[in-house]
Amino acid sequence: MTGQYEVTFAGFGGQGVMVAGQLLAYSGIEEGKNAVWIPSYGPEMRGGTAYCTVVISDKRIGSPIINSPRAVCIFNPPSYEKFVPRVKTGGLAIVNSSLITLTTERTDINEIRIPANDLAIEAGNVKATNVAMLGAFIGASGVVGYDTVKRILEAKMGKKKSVLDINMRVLEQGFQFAGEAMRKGSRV
Amino acid sequence: MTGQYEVTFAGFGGQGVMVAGQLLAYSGIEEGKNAVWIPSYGPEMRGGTAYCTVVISDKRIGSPIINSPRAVCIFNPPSYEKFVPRVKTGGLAIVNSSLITLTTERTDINEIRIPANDLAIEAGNVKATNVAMLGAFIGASGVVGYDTVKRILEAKMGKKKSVLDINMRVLEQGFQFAGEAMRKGSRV
Amino acid sequence: MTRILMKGNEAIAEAAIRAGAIYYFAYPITPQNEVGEYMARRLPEVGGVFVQAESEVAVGNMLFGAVASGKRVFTSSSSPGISLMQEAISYMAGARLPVVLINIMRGGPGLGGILPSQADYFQSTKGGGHGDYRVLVLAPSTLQEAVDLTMLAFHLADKYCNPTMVLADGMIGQMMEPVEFPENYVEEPVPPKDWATTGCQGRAPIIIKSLALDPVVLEKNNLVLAEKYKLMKRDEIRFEAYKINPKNRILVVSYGTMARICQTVIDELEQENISVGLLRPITLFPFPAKEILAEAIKPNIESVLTVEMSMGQMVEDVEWAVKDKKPVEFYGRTGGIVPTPEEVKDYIMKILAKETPAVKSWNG
Amino acid sequence: MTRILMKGNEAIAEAAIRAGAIYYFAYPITPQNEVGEYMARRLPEVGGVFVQAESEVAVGNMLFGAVASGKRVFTSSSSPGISLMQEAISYMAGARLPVVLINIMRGGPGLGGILPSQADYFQSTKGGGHGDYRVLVLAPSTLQEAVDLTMLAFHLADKYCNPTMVLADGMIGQMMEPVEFPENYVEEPVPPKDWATTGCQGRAPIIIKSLALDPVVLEKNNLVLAEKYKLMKRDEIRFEAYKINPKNRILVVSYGTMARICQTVIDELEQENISVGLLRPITLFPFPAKEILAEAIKPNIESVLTVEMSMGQMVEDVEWAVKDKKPVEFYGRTGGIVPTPEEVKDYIMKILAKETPAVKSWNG
Amino acid sequence: MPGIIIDKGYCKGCELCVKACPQQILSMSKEITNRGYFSAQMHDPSRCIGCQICALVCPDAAITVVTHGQRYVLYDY
Amino acid sequence: MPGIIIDKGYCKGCELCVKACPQQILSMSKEITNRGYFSAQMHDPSRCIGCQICALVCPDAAITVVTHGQRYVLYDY
Amino acid sequence: MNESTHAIFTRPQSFRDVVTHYCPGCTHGVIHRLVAEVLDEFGIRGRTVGVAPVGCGVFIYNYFQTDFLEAPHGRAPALATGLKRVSPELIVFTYQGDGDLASIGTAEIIHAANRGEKFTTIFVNNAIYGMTGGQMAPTTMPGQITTTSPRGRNVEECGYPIRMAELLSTLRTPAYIERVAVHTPQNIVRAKKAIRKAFQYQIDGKCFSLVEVLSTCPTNWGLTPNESLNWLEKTMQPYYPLGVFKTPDAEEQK
Amino acid sequence: MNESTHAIFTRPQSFRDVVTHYCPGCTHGVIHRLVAEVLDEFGIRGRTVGVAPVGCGVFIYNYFQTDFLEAPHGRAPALATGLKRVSPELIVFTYQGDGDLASIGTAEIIHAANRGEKFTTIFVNNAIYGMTGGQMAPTTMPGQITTTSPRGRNVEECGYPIRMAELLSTLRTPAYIERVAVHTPQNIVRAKKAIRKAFQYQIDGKCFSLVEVLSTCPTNWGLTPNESLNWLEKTMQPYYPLGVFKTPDAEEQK
Ligand SMILES: Cc1ncc(C[n+]2csc(CCOP(=O)(O)OP(=O)(O)O)c2C)c(N)n1
Ligand SMILES: Cc1ncc(C[n+]2csc(CCOP(=O)(O)OP(=O)(O)O)c2C)c(N)n1
Ligand code: SF4
Ligand code: SF4
Ligand code: SF4
Ligand code: SF4
Ligand code: SF4
Ligand code: SF4
Ligand SMILES: [Mg+2]
Ligand SMILES: [Mg+2]
Repeated sequence: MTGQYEVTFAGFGGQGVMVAGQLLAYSGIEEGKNAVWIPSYGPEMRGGTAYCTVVISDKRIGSPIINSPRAVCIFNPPSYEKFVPRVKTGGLAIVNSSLITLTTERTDINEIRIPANDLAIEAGNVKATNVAMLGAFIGASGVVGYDTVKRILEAKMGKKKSVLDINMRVLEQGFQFAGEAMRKGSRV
Repeated sequence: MTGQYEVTFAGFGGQGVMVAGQLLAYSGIEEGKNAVWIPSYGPEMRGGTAYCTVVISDKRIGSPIINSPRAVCIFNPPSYEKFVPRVKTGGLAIVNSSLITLTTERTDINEIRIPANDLAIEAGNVKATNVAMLGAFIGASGVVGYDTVKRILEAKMGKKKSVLDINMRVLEQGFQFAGEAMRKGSRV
Repeated sequence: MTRILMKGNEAIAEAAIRAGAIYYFAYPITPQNEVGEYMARRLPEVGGVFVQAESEVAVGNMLFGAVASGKRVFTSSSSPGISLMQEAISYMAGARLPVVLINIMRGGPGLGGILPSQADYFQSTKGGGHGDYRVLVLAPSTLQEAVDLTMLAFHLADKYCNPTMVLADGMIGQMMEPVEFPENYVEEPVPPKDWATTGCQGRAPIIIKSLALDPVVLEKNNLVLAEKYKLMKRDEIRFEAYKINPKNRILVVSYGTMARICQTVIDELEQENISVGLLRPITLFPFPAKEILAEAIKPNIESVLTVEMSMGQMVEDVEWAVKDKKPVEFYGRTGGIVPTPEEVKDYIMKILAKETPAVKSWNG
Repeated sequence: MTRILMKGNEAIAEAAIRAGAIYYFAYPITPQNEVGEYMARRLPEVGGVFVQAESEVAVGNMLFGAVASGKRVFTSSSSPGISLMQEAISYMAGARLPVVLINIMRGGPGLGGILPSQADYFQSTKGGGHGDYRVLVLAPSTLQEAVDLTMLAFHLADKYCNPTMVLADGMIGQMMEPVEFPENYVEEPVPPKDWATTGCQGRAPIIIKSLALDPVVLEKNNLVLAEKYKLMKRDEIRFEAYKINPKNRILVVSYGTMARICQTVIDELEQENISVGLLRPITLFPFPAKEILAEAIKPNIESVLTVEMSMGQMVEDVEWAVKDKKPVEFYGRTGGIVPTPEEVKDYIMKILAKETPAVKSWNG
Repeated sequence: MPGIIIDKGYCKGCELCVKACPQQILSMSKEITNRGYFSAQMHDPSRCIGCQICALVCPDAAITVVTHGQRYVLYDY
Repeated sequence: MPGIIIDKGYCKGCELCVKACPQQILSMSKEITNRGYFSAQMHDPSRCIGCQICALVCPDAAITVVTHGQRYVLYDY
Repeated sequence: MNESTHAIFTRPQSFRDVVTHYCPGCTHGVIHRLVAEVLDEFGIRGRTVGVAPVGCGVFIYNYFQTDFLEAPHGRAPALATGLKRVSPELIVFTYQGDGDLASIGTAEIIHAANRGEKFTTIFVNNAIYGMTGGQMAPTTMPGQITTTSPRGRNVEECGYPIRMAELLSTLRTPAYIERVAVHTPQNIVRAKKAIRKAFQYQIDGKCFSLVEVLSTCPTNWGLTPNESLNWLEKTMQPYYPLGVFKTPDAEEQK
Repeated sequence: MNESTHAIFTRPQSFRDVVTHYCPGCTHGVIHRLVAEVLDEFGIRGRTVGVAPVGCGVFIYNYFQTDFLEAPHGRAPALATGLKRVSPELIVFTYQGDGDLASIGTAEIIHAANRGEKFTTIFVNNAIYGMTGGQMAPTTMPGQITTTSPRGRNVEECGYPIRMAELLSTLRTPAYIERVAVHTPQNIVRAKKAIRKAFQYQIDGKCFSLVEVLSTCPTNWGLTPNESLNWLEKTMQPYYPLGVFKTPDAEEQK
């Protein structure tokens, strides 16, 4: 990756979108890049949609305010409607197909639909949905290296071996899934 | 009286200096003049010296702040030291000689020493000291008419006949005393 | 109409009652205690209410509740007390409520003193509370004007649905002067108070609030407020021009009691054939900036002198108004010291002799 | 030094601890709660104290008591909470105490919202409390700067014995960015705290107060304060010049996160061969007025654009600084809406095309 | 026959009614609502006694209780 | 012989000591002090028992009590 | 259900058709409903003005069909005082959390009660600052873990939880003060009765009235809604005993 | 008096040689002296910091030979909290009037007491706002005439006087709380003992301590100093009973 990359993670509160963004930001730093993570904040947002945006760049990051990110990771239906229209032309949408059946009319972006909830439940913990989505995102975007994210996961979740294992598994599944999709899919 | 006249009343808290000033201001208004009464205010002043200044004028009164009044009415020793030096050249000092033995070196003002406490005690109430001083002041200055002050006294103290009577008596005594002193004394 | 000799604080209290404000909430503080004491005596006679609150924080919020009912309500206090009301004022501004506040200023900062001061100019005109709001500020210079502006304050508050303050120094509160009350007081009509929370029988519920988690909604409210402030700037600027004429060599800008002192100086200088004019802002917000500029640029004016009982606060607005077209000088005393006519005159003479310091006040 | 990814609120908290401020008094409020939560975890490790107060009024006054002992103490809060501290701040300014306050601003007025805003500029720079005083105000634009300025705030507070505020919008508090903490942090020496109330054993009693019924004494204190403010103006003005060069057609003045957004715009315009420079005040009081004027009068500059997350507050100081030498334009969003680079760019293009409205903001 | 109506628009799937129902005839559905909750449902309507306890404990006033007969008295002032 | 010293610089003539003295040997002087007060005085020194009650009630700590002998115990902690 | 069925339990008329923002299982919702039912039963909706707090209850005005004011944090009793004093014909109530009433608003509630202001306060004690994300409140239980007491509330440092019903009951001015809870159907019924009584005293112009309601905060307690009801009963209720603390009828003889 | 006489009662060493600003006969002066005597007796003058109120007691720092802070009106307990928490080795006391402590400073004193802050409060209850010229306080007696209750305090409108010692004693956190008076020599001696005990608890690091002292305000009561002592006894004392309300030793079992 060169230049600046922006991605928004969006879903219900409790789906782990904030953590997914943070893991990505940590990975960016780990690779010596600059990174900014900005949440939609406040417990008053409770019950509604939660989202965060991560900016990763080789250079000084100016505006942390991103209206049109290069990518979105969409965890739930309301976020699909809200954020897919905002993706930059040529950008990327990772969509949690376990919960989302909606579709878009946009043809100028690359959409990857991954059954993240199902993968996580299969792996043993629905809470790993966010890591499945993160895996898919880096698989498709290559913004940070797969090994970097693994290192970060180990550092941040290393305490509970069982939890880490599940997350490592879904990270890989997501990564592979998106990688293949990208190879198959025609980039716009 | 024409033009603007300023007089400061000063004494211990409790000697009635504020009321003396107000009676004068009321009298000024009664005669259709403009009048301003400004206190040294705040109960925090308690125990110290209390004073007020009255400005009476035919015209619009500009600054209510008077550093050098044309006259002072001095009720107690500390005020003597503080205020006598401030009187304008050619001005007037009414001094409560019952309590004050201090003297001034100024020869450019007219000093009238009146045993106001004694007059009041004699008349039956030490609280009438202030009216004795007021009587002396108007006797010496003629800023407002004697009858005007009498009318004001009646209006303000008329409720208690005995109190009014005492005050009327000392007012007259003060007025007479100062009038005579002025006739005798050489004005500067 | 009869002229009555009254203490400023009492005159203000009576003026409020005459304007129909018979609901008063306050906490004692020198030098304005006579307002409350007068209200305590008078309000039962007119069917009004005086609640002595437990603090100024509570006062600000009692006003909030009371004014929401659509009635005319007010408080009086002095500097530290007004500081404690800043949160409530910000809320009432945000909720667009026509509350009236009287600030009889004393020396600060902190507990300071109890003598007259004008050091709350910034607090009142710029907004001592948080957020994008303004308070309409009226500054009387005589007791008669204190009466008139107090009555006007209720009118303007209702007209704009905005917190409105009468800002006066301790001298206005403490001195006595004859005043007249208008006999048959009639106001221009004010907008109907259809926003008041009077119970929703027969209509949709009314909610008076300042919260808007959606920033689009909050911004919209702020734009409505900004619109009001623009209207005030257009329609409500008030000032007095005293002996302003083409011969003026100096334009003095001063407000409140301080302006009276400047008038005495101007009168005296006139005797000495030195022509000085005074522009006295009566509304401090909205500020008569254009009017000051218009006078300042007149050819004969050598400089503009701002005189304040502060370390220099309004002078920033005067400089802002004058835009460097003329030098702006400043003379101020602070902490309860009232500049005397002599001092002000001396300073003017120094200006004319070009002897004033290069750096004025703390803005320097 | 290692770069750690941290949330702004936590970075500020850690910075304070690194500057030796291990005494923290606060009351929860969004969007700065992470400061207190971090302190609650960290302070026991470093032998510090965190008292969660009953209110922000109490917070202000606990700070007052604690800072009087000569220790480094601070609080963090957000807009409404800061309004409630105005009385205490005025007192501490009057008593000359080096307290540090962090304001993570949210949209107002009133309860407003919890999203980023810069609408407390007036409150913090002009003094939201009563009386003649000023607060030294520092405005970070990145998290690294938030760390650095927080540490500096304690130093400057001690140097001038003056309340000092770090003023940041909610975004600074909520976002994460990598930061570094200085490894061997050494400060310039600060004056000895011989004014602290540590018990009078072996010396004369010390009284920390702000009351002076004698106006001569009170004025003297105000003059001492004014002297400090002048020194600050002389020695402490801080700003960043971004891409300022003789080709600039527009000078942007903006602070905090807003300035970062302007930097993005400036970078983009540079690509399009439109030269715009940014002067970013880091100290809001003292304000870099001369520096702004010096840039504004450069021949190529067509106008000065102030961009704020408010209805227009700093713009008054910019106008004051620019003295009508160049037109001053204003662009602002409010109530939690953060202007996007696109909007700002559009506005700059409008200015260049002379299409902006005649009246800007509520000052108009 | 008494019965209840659970309004899925209000239900947040808190399970308070499930635990409180003396007949134990309520349970959680597997279907996710628009708001992301699994709402409550009645799995054995025939056993409902119309006691209103589910409605009483529901924090979201999501439950309406209906009946043919006498109103069961909840409050006796 | 016990006795008291009234410091006229402190005395404000409040008369509390006069009323409190069990021996009734204090009274008000007719002389006005610098501060405008009539201070307290002892009119019968010989009867003073050194009980310190006058000093105890004096709000201005204007009274010193002296004695030759044993200290009368006021406080027993 | 056939045609002839009729509803015996429905959403109160004083409610709007709006889904609340409360977390699943949060008993704020139950307390709202009880207040709404009382307004319905007395038929006073149209002359009632509520005063909302700052706290999770702030949006109460979105759920009621009544006029409402939104107070600054802790100051609802001052607003209610102002409003009721100038409009005594209105029915005025405040709805306040424990951070709001027992911390920042301590002075305001005590003095409103002490002056005997004729309004009603519904005091929702959930032993935590809900809205701001779970900080310690003055009502937080000893040992309770919150974001600002990560090692549990230490009574040596922070003191014991404050019992507002008891505190207010020591005031000499007549008042009606009761503490209730909403963790069981029985308690909910009792809570409703208390709220009804509180409004009755106001309608009669008798006195200040306050009902403290022990409530849950599953989100910040870190428990499921049902576990929360249990925690309320096991941990809070022994420290915060339920019952009537003061009535104006049996005025204290102190 | 000859050479060998010695003083058995003198101005305390902790006093300065300064005449107070208090009105003649105002018992603020007595209370000052008692505090100064206690500082002398414990020898803690050099490590004591007082916190002055806003009220007639504001100038206390001019009369003591100790360090002092001057608090905003009502906030002395917050300053004392801040100071004592960062400098626990100091002895810290606040001196507050009834307007200061029982009105504007209600929240601060209650929460300092509830947190169990280890400082001492001397609370001077004279049933009026002295310094500002005699307005009604929350402690003003029913029917008492003040400048803001010119027809006498009306309990229907303003409620009954607030009893702070009783109120604070309901808090669960250990504390020492006693009410005394200074209108007779006997009571002055008892007051001194209470103040001594209060400081003792602080010196031992035990608890928050507060002594409420019934005091006079001849000026604003409109009575002579001796009449004032009488009024205190006849009017105030029955409503404000003297005694120990709370000790940390006999901790409540509630
Ligand atoms: C002056 C001020 N301080 C702080 C806040 C932040 N704040 C909002 S809600 C709240 C506490 C809420 O707790 P509580 O009153 O117990 O209500 P709950 O959410 O638990 O129902 C706080 C501190 C604020 N809005 N205003
Ligand atoms: C914020 C604020 N509000 C009000 C005042 C004015 N004020 C000064 S002293 C005082 C009351 C004093 O009464 P009390 O505390 O009972 O003390 P006392 O004088 O009776 O000893 C008041 C209201 C102030 N200085 N600051
Ligand atoms: S009405 Fe009673 S029995 Fe029927 S579902 Fe509800 S709780 Fe169960
Ligand atoms: S109690 Fe109400 S909200 Fe909770 S699960 Fe049952 S119906 Fe749904
Ligand atoms: S010591 Fe006792 S007897 Fe002697 S004067 Fe004093 S009170 Fe009277
Ligand atoms: S008690 Fe003290 S102040 Fe009062 S009269 Fe006696 S000596 Fe004087
Ligand atoms: S945070 Fe707690 S109190 Fe607030 S809505 Fe959620 S559960 Fe209820
Ligand atoms: S006003 Fe009252 S309390 Fe104040 S000094 Fe005078 S008598 Fe004492
Ligand atoms: Mg709560
Ligand atoms: Mg008092």
